[in-house]
Amino acid sequence: MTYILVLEQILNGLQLGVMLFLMAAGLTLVFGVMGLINLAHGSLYMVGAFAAAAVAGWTGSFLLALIASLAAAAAAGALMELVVIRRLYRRDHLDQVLATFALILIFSEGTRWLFGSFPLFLDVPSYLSGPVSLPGGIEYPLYRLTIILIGLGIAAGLFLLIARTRIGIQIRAGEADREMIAALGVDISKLYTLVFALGAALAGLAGALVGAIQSVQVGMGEPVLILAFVVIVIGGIGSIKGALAGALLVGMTDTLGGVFLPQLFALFLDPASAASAGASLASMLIYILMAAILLVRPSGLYGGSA
Amino acid sequence: MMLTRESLLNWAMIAALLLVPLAAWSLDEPFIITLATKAAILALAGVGLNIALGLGGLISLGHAAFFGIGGYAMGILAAHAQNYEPLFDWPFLFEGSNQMPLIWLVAVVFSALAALVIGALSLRTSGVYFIMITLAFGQMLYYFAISWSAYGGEDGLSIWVRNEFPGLNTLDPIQFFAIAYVILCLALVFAARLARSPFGLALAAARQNEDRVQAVGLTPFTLRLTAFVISGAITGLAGALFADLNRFVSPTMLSWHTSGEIMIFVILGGVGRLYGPVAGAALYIILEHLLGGISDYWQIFLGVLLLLIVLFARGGLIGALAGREKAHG
Amino acid sequence: MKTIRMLAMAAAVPALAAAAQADTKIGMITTLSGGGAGLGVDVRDGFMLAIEQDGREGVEVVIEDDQRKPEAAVQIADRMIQSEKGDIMTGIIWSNLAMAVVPAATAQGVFYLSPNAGPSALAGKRCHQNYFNVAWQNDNLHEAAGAYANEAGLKNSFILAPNYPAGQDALTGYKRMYEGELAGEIYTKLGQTDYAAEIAQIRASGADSVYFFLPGGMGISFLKQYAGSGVDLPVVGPAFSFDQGILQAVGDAALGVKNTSQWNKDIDNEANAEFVASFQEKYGRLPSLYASQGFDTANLILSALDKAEPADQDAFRAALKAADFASVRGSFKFGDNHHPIQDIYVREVIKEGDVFTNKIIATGLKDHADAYGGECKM
Amino acid sequence: MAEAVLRVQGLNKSYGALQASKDVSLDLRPGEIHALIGPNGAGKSTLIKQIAGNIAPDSGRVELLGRDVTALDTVARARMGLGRTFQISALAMEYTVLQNAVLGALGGRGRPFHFFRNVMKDPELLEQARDALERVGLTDDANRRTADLSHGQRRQLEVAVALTLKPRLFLMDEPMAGLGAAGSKALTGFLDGLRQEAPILLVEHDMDAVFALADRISVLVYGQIIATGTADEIRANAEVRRAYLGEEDAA
Repeated sequence: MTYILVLEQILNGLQLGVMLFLMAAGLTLVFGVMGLINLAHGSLYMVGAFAAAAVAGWTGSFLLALIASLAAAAAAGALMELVVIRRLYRRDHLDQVLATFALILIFSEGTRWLFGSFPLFLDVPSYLSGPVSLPGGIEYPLYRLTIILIGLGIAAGLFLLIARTRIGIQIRAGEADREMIAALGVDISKLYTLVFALGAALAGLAGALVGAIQSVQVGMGEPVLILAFVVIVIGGIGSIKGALAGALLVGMTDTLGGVFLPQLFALFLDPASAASAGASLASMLIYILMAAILLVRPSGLYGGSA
Repeated sequence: MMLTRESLLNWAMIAALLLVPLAAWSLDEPFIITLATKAAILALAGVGLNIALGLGGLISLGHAAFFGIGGYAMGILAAHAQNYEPLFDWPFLFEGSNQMPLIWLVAVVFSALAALVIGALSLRTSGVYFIMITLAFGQMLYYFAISWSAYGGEDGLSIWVRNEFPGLNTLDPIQFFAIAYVILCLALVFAARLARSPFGLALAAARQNEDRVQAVGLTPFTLRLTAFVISGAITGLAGALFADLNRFVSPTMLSWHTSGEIMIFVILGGVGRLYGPVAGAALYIILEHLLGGISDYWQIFLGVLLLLIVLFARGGLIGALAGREKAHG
Repeated sequence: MKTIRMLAMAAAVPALAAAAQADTKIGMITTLSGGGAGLGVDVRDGFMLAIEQDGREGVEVVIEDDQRKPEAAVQIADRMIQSEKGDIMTGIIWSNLAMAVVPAATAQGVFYLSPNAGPSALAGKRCHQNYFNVAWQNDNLHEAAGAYANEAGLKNSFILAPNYPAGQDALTGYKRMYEGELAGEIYTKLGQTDYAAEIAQIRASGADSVYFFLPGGMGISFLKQYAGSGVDLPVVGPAFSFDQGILQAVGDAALGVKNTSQWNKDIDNEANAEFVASFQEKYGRLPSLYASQGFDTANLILSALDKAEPADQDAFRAALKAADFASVRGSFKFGDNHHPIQDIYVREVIKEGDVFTNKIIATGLKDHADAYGGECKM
Repeated sequence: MAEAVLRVQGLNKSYGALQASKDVSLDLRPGEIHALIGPNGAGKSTLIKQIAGNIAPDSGRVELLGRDVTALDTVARARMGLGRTFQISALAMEYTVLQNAVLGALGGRGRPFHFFRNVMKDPELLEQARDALERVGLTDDANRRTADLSHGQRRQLEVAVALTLKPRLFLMDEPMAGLGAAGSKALTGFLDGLRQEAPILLVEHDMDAVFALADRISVLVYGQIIATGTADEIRANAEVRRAYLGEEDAA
């Protein structure tokens, strides 16, 4: 095991982490401001990826594809909010879970109906493909590096948005006290739609960015959704800072655990069973991490109240 | 107690669940019996979840774990029995079993133990955190089962013949249905008594107002943990029966979609209503059967229907038919 | 409540009445919804193409979607056997579904012909006289890849597969034939979509080639990421990740990759040429491996029906075993455990116009039979 | 002083820069009503929660019946005989009035882990529950849904539930809040008699009731007890007049 490999894996963990952050940011904002738990957030990720694949196939431009993913996911999110979600704010979590579970069924099968059962094609543009050499002799895919930078950029932008802008003030006010923002003369329903669409757009962008190096297919959002939930629960639901910390923690744990656990097991098991047992434990690792964190801090790392 | 509309409806439902397979039996339509058996077993899983969800207010998105543990209890015991491979030889030689009562006992004990551990950890949290941590424990077991190659991993475990019950031919659909139906009825009686018992009173009070329960000197955590264990045990028993119905168990039983579906049965029927899971499971199976015949994309219709029920018919099916009054007290 | 249930019964009854008029009922359980639906759709389309081309009266195919759920498959099978009294069943794509359905079905006296899955248990210890596999035993394509690696002079392979039984079988199959060293052996998470960590390990391992078995979306993700990583070791895989349906989603990343398959559209025989042309004409797309397997399965059944009725079990079984039909693969026969003995080819991914497809470049294994026949006591 | 039912010694509790309790000491003796008054934000709720066991103090101790209970939780303190009513009614709203009272009786008896017998047919529990309802005048409302009760009736039910516990002392957080004049008067009369059964630590804004009922009064301002004494002493206390009444006038 060379240090280059370790560094490369840390970059990989970072890349997974920032992707998860894009997903988790929307989830945690929607929960923080509206108190809503949205299982259908993964569907918005899928919508973004499919929109990007369709537009890329049509125009050949990756940039347009990314813009399309933002627009389509934001539109789908706003529509979802206007038609369904806003009826759920006053309901208990149970109704929210069930209704958004139903939305997953509708989105998944609807997408399959529109686009067919086969995965769609979406590729990294030529100007972002191939590896780059980083200091220290690391060869790292340029595209993944780009994802890391985009993700970190968006994270910074989001913090600025919340800390510095009028919308951000309204969002923070909404988290603290819902009646308060009504008193401030803010149109709550417009704010809610906006926040929801913003979260959706981030999820859609994540879907498009990841779709280029993975496969664009129905159901692609669900594994990511569950990871994103793990992230926001670890970070503390409603906290953007927590989402970032949780995302990086989960990204690192998942990546490094998958690599190093089998090697750890190989110290005292034969190679084949070490590979298998290590992989088994690695796949459970983030859930173990989550359970452990909640035992120590029942409302997550940065969670104020549940 | 007078016969309210809801209790009339309950009787009608439980009678229909008996009469339909009997009619199918006389018409030689064994598949209808199989569907009714499936409905009874899934309703049983829902009755289990409903004790935690309806009575205790514990929104568990991880009940697939107990359903799956019940299933694997059946799969593992039966696989050993059928291959004559000892499961363990200390402190006594045990070669598995194909006797349903023993399998049920093992399923109940192990799912209760799992519920004790998962509950003791999860109940330290509440609200969304509870939903998510139960989901996480479910996923943990799911991934474990997938990679547990000794018992088939993702392929699951297939059992050649259904397990045995003394004095019955379990391969005969109507006789297996009878087993599932009787267990469901027993579970319903148990759940009904539980809801009216001192424990049920305190548990449901803890759902409504935690401060009050503490102030009278009762511990919500212990009440909830007990409810979670009972709930998990019943769902585990349903899992063992479900595995026997299919003569097959796989990690699918542990996936979070299964948790979601069990929850759907409860909510379709009406949360906190004793017979809600019966109505919900039956409705779900009928929908699956009818809509599945209409289109490959039937799940869209299922999704829309679910959405409409959540948004506009909050009491579920029983609520829509019997009015708002809940079955408390 | 009760009325709804009665409606359910009423809806089921006409379907049965229609079925009662046909002489031979074939029940097809396959995956038509959800993530793996593409494979099921191809098997169904290939199968139905053969049935239509034959055009005979008295054969009815009942098609049901299993949603890739074992429980659903078992229940559909129960219904087909118990209510619709089907004679022959086919269609299952996935090994775990096959393991759930096939033993019970054959035990109830139904013939089952597998158009895709070939779990080792059904080829060995749990083989059954009424079970025929028309595709391959699961290990076959991996074995061919191992054999090809020897021939191509590869000496230090890095191998990876998902951590589930078919993945473990795949790597076992590869190692059974492969004679070189292993630079690494990794089991990934089932359904994993990011392979950055594995690719980094490949890069660091000093391997001279990579063998992977990652079906469906997993393979697409792996190939795209591999192409972008700058690692340019030769990659070999089984046909599943390079088949017609999936190749367009992989794109350029797959060009030049070698993969093993028992079929390709350029196998030179009359049946195959006709199949490829008519499939394209009817469905407007190139046929896939799965479509060819569905097509062969249907033709095998039809050839056996020419000789005997399914009700005459012994005669019909003998007719199936004879495999007296024009397979699109050319030569095809069954071993004693009712699994194929066939050639397995090495293909290379090429681009024809705008369409990615495969061409055969070598024969990996000649007249290959599976490794489990010895355990089968029929 | 050993006979005090409740003794609070040197409690401190801070939230950041805000010191909500500053070296608070008080006691509650058998047979008395000890009222705790103070302007809004004086730290009454925080103090009550430390006495009931919802929050742990930073330092200091709470003794109940001569035993140090600082480390015990609310449930343990309730079991030792601390009967509590809440500022905002804490009742099971879906239940009937009688069910709430039975819940209290069940808590008083302990042992809730019976799964089969019908709790609403348990003669012992029913008797206790009905007794308590009768004492607060809710007998006629026994079968109504708690959510349908008026605000005043809910306050009465709170007291009834506390009664079913047969507590050794009561901790009542603004039981008069929101009651009309007639309601206040009736409850005042009731509490007057109740002190013989068990002493009451009463947090209350209704000054008429406080001065009519209290044997002793403690005044809490900015987390600190500035005076403790009889009604007359407190009325006469210049510091109280300045700090408390003056501030209330300003508000």
